[in-house]
Amino acid sequence: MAKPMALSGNFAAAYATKQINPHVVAAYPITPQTLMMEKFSEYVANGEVDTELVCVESEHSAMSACIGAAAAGGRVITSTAANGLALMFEVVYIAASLRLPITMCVMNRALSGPINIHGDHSDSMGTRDSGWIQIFNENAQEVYDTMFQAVRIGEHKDVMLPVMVNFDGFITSHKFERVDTLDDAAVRDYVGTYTPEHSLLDTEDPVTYGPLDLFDYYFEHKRQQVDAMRNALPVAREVLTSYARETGQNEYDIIEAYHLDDADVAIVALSSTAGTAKFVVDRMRAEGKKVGLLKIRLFRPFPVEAVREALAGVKQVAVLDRSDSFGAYGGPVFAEVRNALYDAESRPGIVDYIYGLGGRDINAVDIEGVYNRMLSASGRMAGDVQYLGVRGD
Amino acid sequence: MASLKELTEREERLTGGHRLCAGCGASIIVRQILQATNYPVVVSCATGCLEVSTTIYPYTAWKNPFIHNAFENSAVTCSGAEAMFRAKKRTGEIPADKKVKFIAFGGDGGTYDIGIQSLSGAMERGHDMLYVCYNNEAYMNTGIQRSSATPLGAATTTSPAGTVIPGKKEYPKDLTEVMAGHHLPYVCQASPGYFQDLIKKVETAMEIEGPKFMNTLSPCPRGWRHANDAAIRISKLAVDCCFWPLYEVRNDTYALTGQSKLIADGKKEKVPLAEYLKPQGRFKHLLAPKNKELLDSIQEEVDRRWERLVKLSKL
Amino acid sequence: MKKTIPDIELMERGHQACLGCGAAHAMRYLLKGLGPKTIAAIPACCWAVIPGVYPYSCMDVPLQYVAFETTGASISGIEAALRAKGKKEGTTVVGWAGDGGTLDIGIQALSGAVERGHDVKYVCYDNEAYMNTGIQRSSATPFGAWTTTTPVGTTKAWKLSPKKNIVEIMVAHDIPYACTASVAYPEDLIKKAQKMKDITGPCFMHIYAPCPTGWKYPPEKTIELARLATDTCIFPLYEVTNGKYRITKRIKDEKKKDVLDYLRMQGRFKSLDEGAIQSIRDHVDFEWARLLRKEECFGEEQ
Amino acid sequence: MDLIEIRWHGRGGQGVVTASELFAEAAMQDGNYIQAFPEFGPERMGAPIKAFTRICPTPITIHSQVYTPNIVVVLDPTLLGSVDVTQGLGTDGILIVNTPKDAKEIATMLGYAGRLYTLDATKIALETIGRPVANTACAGALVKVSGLVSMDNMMAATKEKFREKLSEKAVLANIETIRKAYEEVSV
Amino acid sequence: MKLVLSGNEAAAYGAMLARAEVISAYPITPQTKIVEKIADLIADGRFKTEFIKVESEHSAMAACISASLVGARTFTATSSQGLLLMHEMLHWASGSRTPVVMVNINRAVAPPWSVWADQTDSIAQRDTGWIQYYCESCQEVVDTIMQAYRVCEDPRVLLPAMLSEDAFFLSHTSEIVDLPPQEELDAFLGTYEPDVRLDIDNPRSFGSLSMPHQWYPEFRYKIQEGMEHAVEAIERVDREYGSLFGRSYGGLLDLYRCEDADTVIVAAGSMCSTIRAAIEELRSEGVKVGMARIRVFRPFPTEAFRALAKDVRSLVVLDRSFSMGSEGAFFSEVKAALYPLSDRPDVRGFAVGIGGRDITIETIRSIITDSLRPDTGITAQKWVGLRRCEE
Amino acid sequence: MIEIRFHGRGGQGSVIGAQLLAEAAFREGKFVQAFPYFGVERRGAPVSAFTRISTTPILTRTNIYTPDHVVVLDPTLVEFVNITEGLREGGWVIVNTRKSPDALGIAGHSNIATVDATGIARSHGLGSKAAPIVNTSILGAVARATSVVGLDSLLAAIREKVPSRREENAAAAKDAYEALMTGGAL
Amino acid sequence: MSGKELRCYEDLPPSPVTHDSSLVFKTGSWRTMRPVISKEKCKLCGFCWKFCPDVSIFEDSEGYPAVDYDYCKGCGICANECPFDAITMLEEDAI
Amino acid sequence: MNEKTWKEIPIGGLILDAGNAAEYHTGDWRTERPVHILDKCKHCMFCWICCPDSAVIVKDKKMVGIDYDYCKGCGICKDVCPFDAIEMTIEGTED
Repeated sequence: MAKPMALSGNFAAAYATKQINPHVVAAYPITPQTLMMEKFSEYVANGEVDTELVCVESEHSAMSACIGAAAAGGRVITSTAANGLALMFEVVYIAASLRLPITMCVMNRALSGPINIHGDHSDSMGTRDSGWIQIFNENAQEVYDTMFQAVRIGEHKDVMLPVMVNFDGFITSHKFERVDTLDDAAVRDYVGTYTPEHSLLDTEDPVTYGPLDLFDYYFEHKRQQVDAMRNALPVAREVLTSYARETGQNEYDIIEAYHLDDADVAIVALSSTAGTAKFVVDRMRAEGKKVGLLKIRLFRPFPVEAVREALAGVKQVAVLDRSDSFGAYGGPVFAEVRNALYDAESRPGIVDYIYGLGGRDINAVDIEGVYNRMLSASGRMAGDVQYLGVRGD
Repeated sequence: MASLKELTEREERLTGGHRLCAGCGASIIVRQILQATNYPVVVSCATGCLEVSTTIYPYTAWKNPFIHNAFENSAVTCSGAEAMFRAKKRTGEIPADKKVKFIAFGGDGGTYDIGIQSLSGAMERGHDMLYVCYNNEAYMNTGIQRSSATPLGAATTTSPAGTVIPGKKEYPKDLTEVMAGHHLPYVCQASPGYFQDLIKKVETAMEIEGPKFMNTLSPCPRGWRHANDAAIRISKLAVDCCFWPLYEVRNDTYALTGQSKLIADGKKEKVPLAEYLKPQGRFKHLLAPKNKELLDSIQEEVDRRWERLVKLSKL
Repeated sequence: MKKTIPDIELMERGHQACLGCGAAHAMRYLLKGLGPKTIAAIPACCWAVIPGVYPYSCMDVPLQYVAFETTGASISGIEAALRAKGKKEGTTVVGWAGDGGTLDIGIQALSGAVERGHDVKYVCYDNEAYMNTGIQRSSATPFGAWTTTTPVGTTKAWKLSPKKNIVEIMVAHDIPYACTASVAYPEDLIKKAQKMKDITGPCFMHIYAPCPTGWKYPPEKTIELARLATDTCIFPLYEVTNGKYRITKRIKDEKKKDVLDYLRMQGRFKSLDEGAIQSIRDHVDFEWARLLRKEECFGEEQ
Repeated sequence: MDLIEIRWHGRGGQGVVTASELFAEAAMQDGNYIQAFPEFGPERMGAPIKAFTRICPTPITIHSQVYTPNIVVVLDPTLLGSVDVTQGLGTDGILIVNTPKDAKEIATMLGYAGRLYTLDATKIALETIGRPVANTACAGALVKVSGLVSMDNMMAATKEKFREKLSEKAVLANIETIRKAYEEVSV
Repeated sequence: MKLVLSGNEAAAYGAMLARAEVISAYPITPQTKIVEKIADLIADGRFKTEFIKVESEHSAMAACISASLVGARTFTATSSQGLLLMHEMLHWASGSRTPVVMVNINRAVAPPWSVWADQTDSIAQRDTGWIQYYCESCQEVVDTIMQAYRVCEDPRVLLPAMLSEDAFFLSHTSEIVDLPPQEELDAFLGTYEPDVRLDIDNPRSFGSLSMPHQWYPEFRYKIQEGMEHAVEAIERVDREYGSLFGRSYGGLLDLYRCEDADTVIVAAGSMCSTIRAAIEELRSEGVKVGMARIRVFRPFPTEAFRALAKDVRSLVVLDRSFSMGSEGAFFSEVKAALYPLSDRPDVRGFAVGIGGRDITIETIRSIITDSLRPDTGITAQKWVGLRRCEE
Repeated sequence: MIEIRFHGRGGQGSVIGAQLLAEAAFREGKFVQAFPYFGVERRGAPVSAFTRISTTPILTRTNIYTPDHVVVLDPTLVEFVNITEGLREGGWVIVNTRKSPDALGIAGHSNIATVDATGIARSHGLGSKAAPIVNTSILGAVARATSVVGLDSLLAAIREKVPSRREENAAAAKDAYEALMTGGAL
Repeated sequence: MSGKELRCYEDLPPSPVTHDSSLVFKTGSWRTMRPVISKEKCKLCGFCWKFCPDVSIFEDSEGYPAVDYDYCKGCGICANECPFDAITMLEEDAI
Repeated sequence: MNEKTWKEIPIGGLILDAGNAAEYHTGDWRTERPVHILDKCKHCMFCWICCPDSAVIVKDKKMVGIDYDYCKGCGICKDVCPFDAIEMTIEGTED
């Protein structure tokens, strides 16, 4: 069934979008997202999809058009990066609150200024409160598979939330890799059809979207949203873990524990960096060092229980954060991981390494250095938040 | 054109029970437009008086599908729904012969200022929709702040008529002209006071495929400081003094309509601008003797724009 | 050597523009016209990259890189601050943006800035698509053009909607001065820039700036192609001063070239069929006739 | 075979990235895992750029840039003066350069002691394709020199990759280029 | 001089007293009174400033950044959707190192549309590199604007700051505000004279492209460094202001009756006043409770929390915001900060007052009662005051 | 601490009324708060506003649920709005109406006072005939009935803070102070 | 515009402000075709100077146009626009 | 208001009952009351097309009265009536 293709992250996303055949795609170009939209435009121009492609005049309008289209009751996909995501920030919240299961690829890129076009996570992390489900992907294969999973998770009746499919700008978006693909029919079966309960196009039974909410109901609407997010966790787990069974593709889960069972020290990382870390773990394990890796795929909702279990036996943890929350105490992943373990029975030492901002390369040597520092520390490591690979430290 | 009596037989699509001010021009405009349309409609609306007062959870005054997204994106939200309509026709989920009209509403703030980009983009992309600006010439929802539609000399809370500065210092943006610069199939300007003309324009627009833009003057008793019952009176005066001419542009060809055409043809008297300003508190200071020069220069600008328009209609 | 344009160079060598980049010409000429007492703001576009990466710049005038959609607002801020500081006198504030940053994502900030009447100059260099991100269609892309988001394909889905007429939109804003200019006519461009410098209030210039990479023609043809655009009346050169129209490069009927000459030079139009070409021809003729009539109607008093 | 890393040098517009992808795709036909990616920069047409290929029989998880390539391919001879093409390349590595000059001369010029191969790829391309695009010729030479992929798979990958973009004639011309380069590269 | 001012009017007076040279703002409920009051002050000739009435919030911030780069002291104000619309520009302001000061009226984020107090709008900006103050009273708004300019314009800090006031509970509540004499404030604040600026005599480019191997990470790190300096600067400036004008606010973390407290409530914004009243009641009943008011959320008062945590049994964290899929930001960050302590207090989290739902003394009492129940192990955040079916 | 609730219609000046009362108390050295119940209702819709006055600093910032006094700016509201909701025992209800307190039919334990603020406002030319602005007039009645502020400080606050027609407003307040009608209690 | 060398983050100003000229970028390295000017044919019309997008034509000591090969990218506009065919484009590698 | 809990209301803030604002009566905003004088009425429908509150009742193309549940008393109907068929009176009995 699976056919290997050489696809970049962008092309994998475009190809998956083609196979999903959504009703509407509305997007605006931004580096490093453009290739996905260009590829998809070709599918449209060649009549390979039924999609209405809306080339809007800004990212703000891209998400706004997606909201209009999704409210009109169909499947909608878009993509953006960095300042584009920042520009649509306001409407990103609206999409989640209107409970519209839009799927959006974010080719993670640093935010200005100074202007920079390379990969870091500050764009998506900035929207972590917005009510979107966020999945971070290691490579093009994951991007491809996650597109289908995202549709299933977002459209689940207990969830009804938009999903952000994150992957690293350039590192994943522009890198060609082998991707095992499904055939079109298999995708069609897997994602099924989307028939929402209400639609703006239903002129027989008219609905009002987005009214003014006074303080007598706003709180309740937010509480519903929280509940949907809570539901999203088991739903996502179910969708991810059953994916291999249903499609014959790889196994997935909301987190990935790599050699953690007997690890003394572990790194927590997202996206492509987790791949490089696996490479290092393999090498160090061959030298008999008890090192492990926790890759977090689902960042929103944050898998508190899973993270706590995965790190239960570890003595020292280093979190790798590819974004900073200026003036905060460490990066967002760090805060979440510490928070998850605050009340845990056994609490490992946890330190934070902010790295790779603006796409500064992180290589095997850097990661091995982090492991070695953890291994050589006697007891808890000193210094909570450090900067990895910045010149001058 | 359908007669008023015929229109009364259609179902009211905006119910009473909305919470706009007594005597508000916006709801008159919305009613006139919806009554003039015999198709099912889907409405999107920008944040503003109209949206806030007609859809207060859990109540809605709209009997047609309605979406409010944000302040700056009524046009593009509507275009998204329209794209979905086309997509679903293509996949067969919606019958190919089904007719639905898409109408986007926005106030002047949400159209002239913060929403102009979304509007410009949606019109340029050629979506089959009608955009209607109900222009009450300031941010009335937040409490009468100046917008780029506010006329020169008008007092607002951010362009107060003070001892040194007599109200807003800039002429209003001519958005109808800006939209005409987009080469759309149909652009027009209307006034609820001349409702026959307005209804006719809506009927025309509904039969044209592609992007349409309509600019309507929407009196606001609170912001303009006029009597509650004066909306219609004043919106007629605006046309009579040529401050708000009635005209349409079809495929780049200009034509004056209704009352304005009669004035251009010399069949009706053009009244002085002061007649229009008098009933409105926001212009009170302009009529003081010390501001005579300013008033004259505004009259000149109104005349200049009017004459230009007359020329364009003969181009 | 004969020099028909000013000697001063405010754009340094070593910039990162593509070979034969029309936008590089445009900047060079504009700065010659505006002179050294100029502060520029540039949003995301090719020109955010062309000056060079940190800490280097090819610009000999102060420059602020601004967000994609904010050029109009940013120059408003610069101008207001200069006034607050008593330094506005004699200084020109210019916003410099591509077509995407002007006609699409930046049109709102531009519209707001000119409506408020700031003393700012706004220059759009138009290469008719998003070239910085790699040739995606913008609302300045003309009917019939291939771009990566209107990739023709088997369904002939070249760009179907017409080009937004930004100059007319600016004229509708009733600004003191709006004009078109082309890199093929640097003397005309520079004269217009000098005129803008001397006018108080918002001015707009629309520069035709061919892009060899995006339009698919050899880099040495940039000037030739730009000249042809004017000679075919596809991009007429004119200015509107306080509502008065004046054509600055008059094309006599007998000298007017066929649009086909222009289209054939560029790979982006190679798929067009006869019907599409004719409709472009008709549109160009219609617009040109309209412009002539506007000049007649709203021109300088004879 | 372990992880192989290849670096490609060329100029914007010369098809450097395409070459890196093409070679990777050919290697994938053998069941390998691959990566192909450009050096991500804003450089414009004509500016010197780099691209990379990784090939491995097992899944590749590393996502950093390439620092110590096994193989370097130089598509444009005019780069030799301005770019350090042998950076990170060990003496056990392979260097392929498109130039009419012979290998010794280049070796002396670069001071490189490892295996070095030259071919006049531009000339081959002019003969077969009619335009001076050296990317497929260089990829053809790499097939021979590296032994990493079979010629059959290279042909198949070329057909697949260019099928949509080029006319059938142009695809065949590229295949011919690869074959010729394969034969002409002096090993 | 004492006046009765609403929180909005206080912000307008603050901008005037700080002699902001360029103001660029767009109206949004419930901030409008700020821009209106500023327009009044200008029309009356009392406030000499360039006021740009932009066409969107996004443009408001863009204009402030540019004006600041020219060397002007800049001010703006917004709320909720407006703050969200300018999100991109918030990053831009800190990246450009422009000391813009902004008043944000904390209002709930749509949809559903709501105009009442909720801190989600500013909490969502916590990664943008802005110093964040949360004000409790109209007086504090004026005083904090003065302090914020001093802190932001400190060459070692050079970052923008936002001051948040809760919608209506502060923005529309009129109370007595003491305005210090202008001359004394001028002496305290000085003028803003940045070393480098957009200047035709010294042409430079601001904010050009920076590649990964070049300088981008270093610039980002410098923002963080600026934040670290801000911790000291905020404390110092607050103390200095106190010694000059008799009012100071505890720097980053404002402690109230914490000396012998077993339980300390952690909160921010206008609810803190009500909490003070509740503490008075509870203390009179013998319950040893205190409050740590997060006056500054960015930079986060990590050290102050660790010092506080040594002596208390439990912290009760109240969030008027929520990070969907996680929990309140205050709750998370307090726990993260205290994580390395060997003897950590019990930390309980409560979401309160979302969308302006009123927080009364009874609300606070019920939370304290709830948190005094015996430890039930891991504690998830609870939502207070929510209408629910029988659960 | 004294808490006062104002009921009126959008456009009648209830919010400014609450502020003026606070201003007046401020002039007497009290601590004050004034704030509206902020809805989105337009002109003509029922609205409310609040004032807190205290001799010690005011800590709480909640809405007011149990007012000490209630002020009603529009007589027709008595029908539609539960104006005595939460009113503390012994508190005053001051209504703008021509009717006598006993004719209003407000049940319960409160003290009722009435004044024809509309008539007084009209007589001083405040607002338009259709929409007279009655806030300053009724404040005179509030001062008289509740004694939360003295007439002099009220007049001072009005003279300083009312946007226009300051003397007329002050005179209206004074007239209302004189013309107050009270029920059995006072 | 003279900056010290940047080594670490401490060397940076807080705001990303350029302090050096783009002249460090010798874009002549991009060139594959080289313009060569023939003084015999040149009539000093100045078109090549006027139309050079890279500001790489200068006046030599005799008043003739000359190419600054440090920066000329070899686009060929000068040759295309020269009315007198005084500029020819030669292959860089063949020189 | 019948206050529902978060489990009972539709998600996303949707209102499913189109036009249910009719349940909300704005008639209590009215201080002036329009009165329809049938004798003078010529059923021109001007009042109907100009009413901002959809409060003019029309049956079989005849104007039959005002819907006081919604009428806010703005007076536009009186203003536009060419036949003086509507009069405004002060609301309430005391006047």
